[in-house]
Amino acid sequence: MDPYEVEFIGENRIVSIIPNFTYDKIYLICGEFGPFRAGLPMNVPLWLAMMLKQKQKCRIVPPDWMDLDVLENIKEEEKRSRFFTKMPNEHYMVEAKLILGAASEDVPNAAEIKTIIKDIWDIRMSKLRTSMDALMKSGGGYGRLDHLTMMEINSAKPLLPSAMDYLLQIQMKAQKKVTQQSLLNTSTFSQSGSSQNT
Amino acid sequence: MENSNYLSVTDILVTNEKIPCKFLHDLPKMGFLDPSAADNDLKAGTNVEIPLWLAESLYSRRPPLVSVELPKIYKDSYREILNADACTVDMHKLNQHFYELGCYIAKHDIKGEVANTLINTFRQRFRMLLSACVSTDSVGAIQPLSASERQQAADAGSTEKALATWLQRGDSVLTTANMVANHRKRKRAEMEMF
Amino acid sequence: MDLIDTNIALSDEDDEEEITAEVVLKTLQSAWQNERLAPEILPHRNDMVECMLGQIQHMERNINKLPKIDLRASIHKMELSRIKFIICNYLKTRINKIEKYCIPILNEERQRMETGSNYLTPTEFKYAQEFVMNMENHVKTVVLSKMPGNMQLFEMNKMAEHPNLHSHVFLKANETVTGIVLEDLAGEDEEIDLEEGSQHILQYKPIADLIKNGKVQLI
Amino acid sequence: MFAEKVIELLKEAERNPATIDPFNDDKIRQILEEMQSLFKMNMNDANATMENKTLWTTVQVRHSALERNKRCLLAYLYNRMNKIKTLRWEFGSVLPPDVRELLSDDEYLWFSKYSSNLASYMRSLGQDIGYNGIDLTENLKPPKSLYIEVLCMADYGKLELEDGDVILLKRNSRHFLPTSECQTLIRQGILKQIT
Repeated sequence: MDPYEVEFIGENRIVSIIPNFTYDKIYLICGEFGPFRAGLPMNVPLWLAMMLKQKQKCRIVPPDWMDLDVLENIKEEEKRSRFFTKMPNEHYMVEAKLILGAASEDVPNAAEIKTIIKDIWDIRMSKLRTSMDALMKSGGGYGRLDHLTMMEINSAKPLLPSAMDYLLQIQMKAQKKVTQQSLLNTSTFSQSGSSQNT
Repeated sequence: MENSNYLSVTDILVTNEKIPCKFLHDLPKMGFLDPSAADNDLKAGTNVEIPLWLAESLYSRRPPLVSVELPKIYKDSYREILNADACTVDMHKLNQHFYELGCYIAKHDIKGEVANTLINTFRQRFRMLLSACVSTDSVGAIQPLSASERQQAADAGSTEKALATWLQRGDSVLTTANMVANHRKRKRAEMEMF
Repeated sequence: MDLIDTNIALSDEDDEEEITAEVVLKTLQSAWQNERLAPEILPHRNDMVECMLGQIQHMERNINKLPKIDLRASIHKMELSRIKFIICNYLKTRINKIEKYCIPILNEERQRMETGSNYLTPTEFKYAQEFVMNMENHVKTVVLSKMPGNMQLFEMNKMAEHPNLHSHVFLKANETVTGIVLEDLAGEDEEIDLEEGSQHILQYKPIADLIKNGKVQLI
Repeated sequence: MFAEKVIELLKEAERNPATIDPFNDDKIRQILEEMQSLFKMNMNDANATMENKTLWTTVQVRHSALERNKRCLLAYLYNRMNKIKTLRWEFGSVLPPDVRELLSDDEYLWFSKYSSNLASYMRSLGQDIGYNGIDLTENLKPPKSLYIEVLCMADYGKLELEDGDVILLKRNSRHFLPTSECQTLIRQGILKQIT
């Protein structure tokens, strides 16, 4: 998938905004949102939040996790742990990129937050590469990847699955025939064995 | 694998590689298959290098018309190098279709060592693919890869690039379709030649 | 103003169940995601597609009643174009697979039709048939008919391209599933459990049915 | 060696994976001739196997070569068909003359049949509920905004928008248009999105 398609999926997440206009509830196919009360926080899908922000119709309320202390902890833990730690949400990078891109003035310490999120991303990406290599070395047939977000998983495509496919193909084509052949050999041996018995 | 390879150009090119065979029967009028002989006929027992597709087809006849020998790159001395450190080998020089050809050859290797070498080699070299797709010196990183490894590294490279673009910029831009753009480019190049 | 009916009656022969447009959209989105990521063609969800198309149509009519620069109109239009993207991409992904694997898909579909468990919509089926026929005619005219007599056959089995069911996919378990057997070529099969919410990369084949019954989601 | 011409043909096609080359009529004719002559030799030798049994192996070698030639020719055609499909999705149902002339007459016929099969499939979409069909060559990317700014790359002429407005697309003119209505023109290289 294209990163923009993953972003598209992530844009369905609900975020909080403060509209600067007042309006009735809106009935969308993906659910009902509103009523819009100027100055009062409310929930909308991320794509709608971005659209309203572009039209300067709202401020974005930064998600709880977009906070220096919280992120500092995540980063420390990510560094410490051999495994992937659980991220604040499945689309943290999409949320971060969109909100910090279009509404950095709504996020306190936006510049620092941007840096620290990028640090976390980089730590996780390099961990991902190490674990991909480990997976291939250890067998390359199966892997468990809890806590990886969709954008991170997407970054391993097509390399990891295609390398696993390729490895399996070599095994099937090269090894299987050998097994078949060695089976043939064993059966010949047992035949000769049985002929000795008679 | 199911028979999905019939129309694959890659498989056709792989099966075009020449491999050493020994003919087990006389072949009248086929002397030209052996460039070193002037005879009109090919005699049983002759060793000749023929394309893999022909070898496969003649080997599968009952009784087989040829026996297939291991090409030297799958023999002990090469396998030792590969098993020691596969990442030092320049596959492009050794054989671009090292793995694919090896898969065909493996069945003629009763001991099954070729299969193991192929598997180990690919597992070891996976880290070369990982670094090729982020390397700044992409030419240097791609150079020693086999054709299929290059393809995988190139695909991974385009993911890497798409992700980098996504991280850097805002909206996705609608662009000209691929073939359209390439035909335009080609047309321009052709016009500039005149 | 209420622009949509939030409750949609999906007539499914005898039992009529009411589901909301929101649920239909969610189902469609997950069908799209699975179709994008699965190697083989999945059972069609034409019910969801048509239901969404109906919603879009209804909504578009209502939007036209709103003033052009109305904020609500833009919001609805944006949502509609998001849904249209999913529908188009979903249908196009299916068409691409139908073309690529046309011969085995048609063969399997003919068997499935006997049991009423078809994967293709009637129009997709028609499209596939025509596609294979055109391909066969083309290669016959251009080369096969000019070959020596015993070479002229259009060999369906050889021309067939098959999806690689052994290819590896990423998935997330929607509910806990136990006892998935991972085949090992050396004969040492391994059994794993997929706990709810856990994520894995494994071969498509052993989990193909779990995708079709919604127990896992490809990611 | 047998079946060498056909390899040249395939290698030629591999060299430009992103464009389509002119249909190589001449080489295909040569390959078909090679097949006919292999077949003729085989007929003769097959008849002679009564006296000389060893000829049978020779016949099998030639038969393998015939099969190989057949496979390669089919692969050549098949790979071109895939490219021609892409042409339909990217250029639309009318090909520019310079692209059209790269196809053989039979291929162009195949293109037209492919195109009309696709068109009738797309027309059938949603018909049960009163749609005039859905164009699957549109909505290719996740939507980001309803309107975009575009630069016109060619003298295209008039474009009528859904709301009835008519605009004139001239080379180097700039417009602010509904995304949904200029996607196809962007894909065809007539408009370019400005960012």
